[in-house]
Amino acid sequence: MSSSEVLGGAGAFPHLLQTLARVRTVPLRVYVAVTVVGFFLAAAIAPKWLETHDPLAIDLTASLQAPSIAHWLGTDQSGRDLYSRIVEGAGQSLSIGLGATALSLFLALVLGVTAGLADGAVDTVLSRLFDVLFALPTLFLALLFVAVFGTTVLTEIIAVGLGTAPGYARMIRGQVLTVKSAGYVEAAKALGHPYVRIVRRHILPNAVSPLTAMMTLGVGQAIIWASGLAFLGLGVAPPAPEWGALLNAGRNYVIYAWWLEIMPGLAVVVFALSVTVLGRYLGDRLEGKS
Amino acid sequence: MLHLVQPEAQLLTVDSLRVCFARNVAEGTAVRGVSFSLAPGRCLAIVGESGSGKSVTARVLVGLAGHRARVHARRLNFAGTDLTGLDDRAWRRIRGKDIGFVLQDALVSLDPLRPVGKEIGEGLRLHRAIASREELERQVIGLLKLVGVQDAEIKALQLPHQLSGGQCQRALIAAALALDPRLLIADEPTTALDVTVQAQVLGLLEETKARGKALILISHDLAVVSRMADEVLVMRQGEVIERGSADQIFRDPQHAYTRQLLDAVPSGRPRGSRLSSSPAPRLLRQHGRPPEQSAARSSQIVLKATDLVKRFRGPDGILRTVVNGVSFELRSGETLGLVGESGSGKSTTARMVLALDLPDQGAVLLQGKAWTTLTERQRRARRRSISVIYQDPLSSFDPRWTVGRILSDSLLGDAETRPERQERVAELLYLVGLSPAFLNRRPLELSGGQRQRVAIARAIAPRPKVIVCDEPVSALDVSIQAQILDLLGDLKAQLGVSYLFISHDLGVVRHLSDRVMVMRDGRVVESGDTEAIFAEPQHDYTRDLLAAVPTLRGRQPQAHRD
Amino acid sequence: MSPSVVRSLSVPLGRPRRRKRNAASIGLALAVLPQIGVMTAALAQEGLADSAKRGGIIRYGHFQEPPCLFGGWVQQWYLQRQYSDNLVARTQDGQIVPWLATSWTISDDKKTYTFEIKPNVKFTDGTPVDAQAIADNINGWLSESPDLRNPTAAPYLTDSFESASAIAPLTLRITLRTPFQPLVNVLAQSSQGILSPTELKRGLAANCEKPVGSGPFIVEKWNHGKDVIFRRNPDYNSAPATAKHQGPAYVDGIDWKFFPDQTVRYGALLTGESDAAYDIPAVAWKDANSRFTVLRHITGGTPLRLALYSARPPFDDVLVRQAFAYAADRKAAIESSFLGSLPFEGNGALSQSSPEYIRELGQSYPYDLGKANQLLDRAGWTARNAEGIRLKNGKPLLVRISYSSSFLKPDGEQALQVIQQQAKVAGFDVRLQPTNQADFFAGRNLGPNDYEVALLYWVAHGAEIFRISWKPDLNGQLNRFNPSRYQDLALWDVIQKAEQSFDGAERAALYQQAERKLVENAPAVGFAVLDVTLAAQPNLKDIWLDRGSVGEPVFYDAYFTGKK
Amino acid sequence: MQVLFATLPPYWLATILLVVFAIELRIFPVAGGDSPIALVLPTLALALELSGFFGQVVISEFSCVLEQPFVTSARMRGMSDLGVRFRHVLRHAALPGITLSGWALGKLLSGAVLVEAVFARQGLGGVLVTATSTRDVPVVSGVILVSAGLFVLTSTVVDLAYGIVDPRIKLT
Repeated sequence: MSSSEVLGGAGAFPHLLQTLARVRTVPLRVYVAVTVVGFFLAAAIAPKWLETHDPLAIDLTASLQAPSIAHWLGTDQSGRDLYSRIVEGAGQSLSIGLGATALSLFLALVLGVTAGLADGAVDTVLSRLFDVLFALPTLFLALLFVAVFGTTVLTEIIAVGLGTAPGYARMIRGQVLTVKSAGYVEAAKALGHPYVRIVRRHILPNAVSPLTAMMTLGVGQAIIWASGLAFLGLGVAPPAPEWGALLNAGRNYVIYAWWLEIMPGLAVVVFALSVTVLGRYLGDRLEGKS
Repeated sequence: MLHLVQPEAQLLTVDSLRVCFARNVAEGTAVRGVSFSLAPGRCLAIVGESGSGKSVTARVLVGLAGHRARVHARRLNFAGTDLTGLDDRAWRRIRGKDIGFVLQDALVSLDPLRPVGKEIGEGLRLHRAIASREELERQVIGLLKLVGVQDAEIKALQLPHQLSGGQCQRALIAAALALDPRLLIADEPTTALDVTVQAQVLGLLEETKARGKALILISHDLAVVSRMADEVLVMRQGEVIERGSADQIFRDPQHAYTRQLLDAVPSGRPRGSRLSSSPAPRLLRQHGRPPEQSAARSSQIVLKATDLVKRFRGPDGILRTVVNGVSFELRSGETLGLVGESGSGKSTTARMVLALDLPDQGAVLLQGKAWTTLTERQRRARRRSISVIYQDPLSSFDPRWTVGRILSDSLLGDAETRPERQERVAELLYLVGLSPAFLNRRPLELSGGQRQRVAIARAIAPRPKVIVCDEPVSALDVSIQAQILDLLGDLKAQLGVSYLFISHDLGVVRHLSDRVMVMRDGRVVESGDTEAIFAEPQHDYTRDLLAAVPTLRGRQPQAHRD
Repeated sequence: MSPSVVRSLSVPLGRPRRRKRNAASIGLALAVLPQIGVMTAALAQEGLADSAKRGGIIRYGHFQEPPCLFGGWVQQWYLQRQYSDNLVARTQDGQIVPWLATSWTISDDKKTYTFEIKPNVKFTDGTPVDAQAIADNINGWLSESPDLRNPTAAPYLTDSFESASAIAPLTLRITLRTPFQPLVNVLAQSSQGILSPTELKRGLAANCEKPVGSGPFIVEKWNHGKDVIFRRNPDYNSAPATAKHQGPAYVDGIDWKFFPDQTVRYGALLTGESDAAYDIPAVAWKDANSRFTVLRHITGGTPLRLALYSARPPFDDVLVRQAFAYAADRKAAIESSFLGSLPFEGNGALSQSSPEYIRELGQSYPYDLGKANQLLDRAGWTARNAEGIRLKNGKPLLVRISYSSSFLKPDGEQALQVIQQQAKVAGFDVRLQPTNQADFFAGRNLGPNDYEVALLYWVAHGAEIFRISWKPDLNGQLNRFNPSRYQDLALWDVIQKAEQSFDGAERAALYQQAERKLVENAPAVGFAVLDVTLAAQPNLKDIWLDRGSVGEPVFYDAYFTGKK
Repeated sequence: MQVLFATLPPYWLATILLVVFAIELRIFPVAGGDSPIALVLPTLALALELSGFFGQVVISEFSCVLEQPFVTSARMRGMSDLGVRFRHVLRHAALPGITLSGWALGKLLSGAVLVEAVFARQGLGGVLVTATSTRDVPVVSGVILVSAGLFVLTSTVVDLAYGIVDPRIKLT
């Protein structure tokens, strides 16, 4: 490095180059993921634009048709168009995914940060609690909740949120502990900054920023969990074409009408895959690894 | 040198070596036309700063420049073998057997999960140089003994983290020497080592050379090179800008850059003289306060530590006394150097001075008032009068924050309004020699020197009386180190702050300090005026330390001629 | 008592009978004799054939696993049929024929039944099957003891039963307070299988786990969550008159596996892992008929029906009930959802296999949107909200359908969704409330304010089911088995008259009068018939479905052909 | 690929495996009872998803470790690429995977609930579902105890395994 560079004379140009380079290196899979996620988000917000048929309209003459030009992904027993049903179901599935993840992260944040910041007894009690809850199968809390409070989109969200929270809480606690001992926190302390300010400006943002990526990963997982509940017959009431419900219904026809099981499953997988790819990419970018 | 070698007996010939990394030809050409040759028993030093292409050059010689690297050379010949056309299998036969390679930073260059002995024996096993397990063991222990490791039988079974840095580095060299290669390449073999250990490792390499091995030594540290090299290659941005015999290079450098590098080495240079070619001290425009005092030392004591003791419980549950009865005073405008090897308790002392750790016994008074005995809440308001510069500035910056935000954050309670803050931040950048363009950069986008400048700007922002500098330059290239040391000197002169300056590098400490305190095993073994100590060390340990410091040829280590 | 939603009952012959019942029963006893004669005569030949039929274990894939191996739920009947014998059996055409009782007489006042018990029959624990053992069973069913009380027999017989006693070692007497003609039907249901009184003393828990009867198979082991292993009873000598042979069963046993997932259940049959499977999925119906031996029985009693909560709005108004019936093309919904494998049943009162069934009522309330709208207008549900849901006094026309996903096959759930969609056009806001098995038994979504429609069925032989479904809440006693909450004392009068009539024609006429009234008032709307289907590998012969109750598969006569 | 595996809902996969391998190809039994071969499909259904997660973690760690100086060091001793991967890198890359095992247990049990349902097997998962839906408190507490016990057991095994793979960690 030359001394002129130190003085910042050439500062602006390499920076621009860097930015350009970054834009150029966005991998193809990220574009694909963005497209998929965009499609499903659009489906969740305005399903009517994307549907080719009324997702609830029954056409008893078109029962159990294999995928065709008229029905892209085939029809179910009542002749309902599967593609339109998957599109229609995106709303519920995505709100369950997003809602559950948001709830789960919120709970995890409150508890995890409390445990991470608190020393001694509070931390010990909380982290033991996380351990115990963590030891339980993820579905367990969800099952218990749904069993007691019934199955609506809301209870489903809460159930999955509760089920996945302990894991996140553990991670957040660890993250807070890491950040707490980071050099910049000590630097701020050495500058005489009040503790609250350090927590607010340094610890929280840095402990939480890796969660952005986790959040996107979590959405896919939450949808999978929710569809798992539906699979056990604890999903949202029919005729809602929530993906899990579609999967659950399709299972019964899988030998003779494979598309009823494969297609909603693919929707779940493709969506979860896309958010995961996106989440990892964003996570890497946020950590400056790109 | 004892070995007179005919030119045709060259072991290694490199002619017009070019290496570029496929991704980006413009930026990625790491080596541009390097040529040299080397005979057995000779040592070639490749000198240059980070990114100058010296490591890539060395790695080409073992065929490990990286899978993206494209290597071109007019000639690349080792012991009669043309290295350019080798396939991986052929390379593997050469690596380790004919060419040994010692990487820098031994602690991470040894597999942390495997016993040291296994690592050393690996080369023997790979090249099927031993017949039995017993023989392997015997050879490994022999090698460890060869490199001067005590208790070789035990050490061979230990893991790298159980060994000291010096022992690891020796083990690594032992691994490289295992098959008695004709060429040994050592890439920064002594970086991160304490001076005494460094001296031992260099001694080991010298012995190797004396056994008739050819040696390529790669270093940014001219003092190290000065001791070992027969020939020197100075590289900068992938090009050889100067080459010649060591004597010629050190006594009569031709290229300005070589001179600059030489000048940057503080050891043996007059205290307070400029080390870098950076601009002369600029006048403060307005740092809120005109420089009341010149650099003159006053008698006012700003910091007083009395009988500090700190104990830590180790992972094994044993309580260790890390700092044991350290007392000192720091006067206004004075620089107190704190020297010692790793583990001597320097940093813990610094943390107690900063009240980041509290002493188990003793106390620190700041500006004559209680400091370590206060509660953190009481201390908070007064923290602004003492600040710190770390060795690793990167980790001390919130990675998400821009330079501008980092600096304005450090002004908390000082500059209240936004324009005020902006003005102060701009001024701070100016003071540390950074352009306003850096305001929007994030720490990761800065070079090491730039980061350290930002760290200094942050440290001076609250207008402290005392700045604790904990190894502020030890991670920097020598010329950047020179710039930072100059900057620290300039700031002291202009702001009238006092430094508690901690370093393991005696040259650096000597260059900057008014007084020096030598620590060992948590105790101060010697303290006094810098020149007195360096001229006439009283304690054996200080003498050992000084003796271990490598010095540039042509400069007298002890004397001051200017 | 476990809430038993599903029952069945055997029914006397639909055809008018002669008044002299005792003569008829003697005739029946005689009618059996030639069969026995033939058997005795051809013993040597049969013996040869028998040895060829011997051996093998039937791997049978069943649907659900009950919490106890006997009890009120049909799932329990299926199991009990394998290890216990009843007092009487019922033929396909509805005649009551001997089983443990070789003959019986009925007193002139129709209040005393005297049964002669087959000699030399033993429970598989060695206890003799005598009149006392049977009397103990019957008295237990109607006692208050939670260990012995029979949740199927009790609601039928509580009002009429007085006592059961052994008047001779092999002569049993049942005394009634009031005549109750369907008694023998009730006795023919598998849930009234006779269990060893010795073992009954062990208490309910032990009996649930390993009940002991005198049947053709012995419960060897119940691997919870997996299967029940039945072993052949080598000393079996009490087959009913409906059986194809006498003596022990041909096969060595049954591995009765529980495969709740229909893909697995049918898949295991497809791959030959099972020899027989219960409940063929609708999608596989055609395929099954071409590959396997398919058996089917349409159960009597109520069909699978929508019980409309008639004690509060909106279904307290008969017009709204009728409108709901007209509002959806239930027939098309059933036929498409079940892909033609299951017939539609428009008669909400009685299943088509019941002798008293009135065929023309099966097509009542055809899809007629105009009529539905007209009726709703007349009932005052004239306003509509933005979604097209009708309003009355500002309240939407909300219809919540409670059902258990474990009683309704997935195909049925599809059909409900069709109804939901179609009824919306008429202005009904139909919501589905699926409930899991355990919750449903616990009464979840079945409270007074939890539903407008409950989807239920109750298996019986015929119209005697009316007593259970439509008995009004008398003397402050709530009839828990009347999910319609429909209270009609006049109807109850007719039902009771029918029960006490031993004149077949008269009784049928009375029951049919009640049936018409029920269909007209629509407290329950028909949905689908309930069927029992079973597919067996071609090499497994002679499984039959018992007509004594719910169509339990009878493996007693079954045997493998070819190598097993 | 690992990402794909990680996003496969285990029950869905189970259904597909069941239809393809058991019903169509008849390689494995549909239900199969107690024979070990009957465990292949359910195990696969559960394992694929987990393998996805482990794969992701291990591979990212693998590529991370490949950059480490000690790997270069080993190469410079003449070790082959494959040798380096097996002798040095694999061990390091396995560490985060081992750490994850505890977490995987919870996931595994959840997945088991669903996969058991598909393959008509009775296991802890099925017990759990029944117990929660019937609110059978003793069984629920039992299941909690069992999973906690399993967790403790796994943690211990993980610690032991960690200690073997990484001798730097000494059990105290």
